[in-house]
Amino acid sequence: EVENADMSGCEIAANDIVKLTHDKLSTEEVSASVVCPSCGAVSLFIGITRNSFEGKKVVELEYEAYIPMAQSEMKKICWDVRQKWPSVKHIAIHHRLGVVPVSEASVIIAISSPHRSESLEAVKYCIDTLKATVPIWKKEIYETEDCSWKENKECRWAGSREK
Amino acid sequence: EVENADMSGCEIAANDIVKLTHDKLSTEEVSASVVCPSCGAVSLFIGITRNSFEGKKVVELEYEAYIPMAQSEMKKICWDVRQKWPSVKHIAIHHRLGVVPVSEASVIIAISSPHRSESLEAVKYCIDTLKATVPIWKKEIYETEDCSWKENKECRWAGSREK
Amino acid sequence: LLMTTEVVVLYFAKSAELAEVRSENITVSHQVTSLQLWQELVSKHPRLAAIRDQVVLAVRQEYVSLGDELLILHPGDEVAVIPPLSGG
Amino acid sequence: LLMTTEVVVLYFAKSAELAEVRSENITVSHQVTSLQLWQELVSKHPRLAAIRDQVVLAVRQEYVSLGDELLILHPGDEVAVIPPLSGG
Repeated sequence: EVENADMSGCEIAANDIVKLTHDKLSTEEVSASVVCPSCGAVSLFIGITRNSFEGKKVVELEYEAYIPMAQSEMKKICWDVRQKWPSVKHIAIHHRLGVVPVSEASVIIAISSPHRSESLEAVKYCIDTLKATVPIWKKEIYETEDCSWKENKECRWAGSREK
Repeated sequence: EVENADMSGCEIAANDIVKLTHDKLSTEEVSASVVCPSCGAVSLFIGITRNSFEGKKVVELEYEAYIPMAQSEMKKICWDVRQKWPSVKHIAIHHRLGVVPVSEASVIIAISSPHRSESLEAVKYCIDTLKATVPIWKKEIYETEDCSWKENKECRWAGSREK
Repeated sequence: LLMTTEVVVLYFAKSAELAEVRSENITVSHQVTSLQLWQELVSKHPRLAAIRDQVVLAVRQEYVSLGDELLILHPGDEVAVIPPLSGG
Repeated sequence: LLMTTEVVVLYFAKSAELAEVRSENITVSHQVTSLQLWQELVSKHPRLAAIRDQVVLAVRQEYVSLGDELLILHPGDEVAVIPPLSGG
């Protein structure tokens, strides 16, 4: 365990929380799970389902995951964050599965650190890397009743049209 | 009004919310106030009162503000964000005043945008600029019963020791 | 003597729609390149050919590109077909 | 003939502790540099001299550094003493 002077007074061990769930995500819950008395900063990113794609109206989205591998890839991201920003204290990544209505959260990432720049940078790294490496898929269902599997441009084996 | 293709379908006008309050801040409330169906991203920063400073145990913190000028400086920050990141949709900045117990939020900033990089960058800009320009002061009260007015290193007229 | 082994294949997203199955057991040779393994899957489910250029495999939950990499497969190993990701 | 005007001075944080007042009305000349205005405040509250190098003023809610900048003050204008900020 690396001791950090800024962590003085925080008795809770550094903690990685990764969660895949069919339930509605709670910003308050994810945020509260990373608060600790030695951390002056919590940064969050919330991914929200949008109402349109290329002019087509999206009615809802459906997510599926290769669950055990997704969890293991999310834990790898946490590990990477701790190598890059050793002062980061707690990391929570919650991803929703199944149907997600428009304007609801599909993913919430929260990270605490003694000072703000680490948590801000680490949250950006987490969401960028999650899109590139975690085996989760999103199908958009349109008003016209057709649907389409999406491809993250961050995924290196996605079609070149999207690069 | 600049029209943006990504904003199609969002009937709510772009909105700046700045708030100074003696009440406890709510992450859920601030986050919900910037959600809109055309925005795929909400980024948040939460500033939390820490339990120690240079080895001294902090019992509580007390904030005071030059309220009308603080509001006007917070609105200037919102204006700057809209010049720098025109696709940003909603901006909410809540700052708490009076006594803030350890582990509670002193400031919450939430920004929504169609894509994530704008809201992530804009949140970082907001908190960096708030620390440098908004007339708010924090007094730390220590276990030893002495206290100290803090100085943000971002404030250009702060003492050189802190630079 | 070519040893064979039975592995579990999982299909996700578009690959599950094309293969019309989410999980199946198949028998393949114990030593096989990732490209040969993919070709085995396409021979069972020809419609998978449509995603040849936008797919990777996962073997025991680790990503493997289609190519010459030699895989040593054990009974019960999990192989997954991974179309372009779209989480987040 | 030197015109004078009455303005409101607000003190915050450490400056309020040093001046032992949060708000007061003072009469100063209608045209004054920001440094002269500060010196006026120090002459009323000598302990303020301690923060001379870490302070700016705000006049009508806009920041003004201590220096040669000439201020035109009107009756009732708000002047504030602004020690180093520590919000956030």
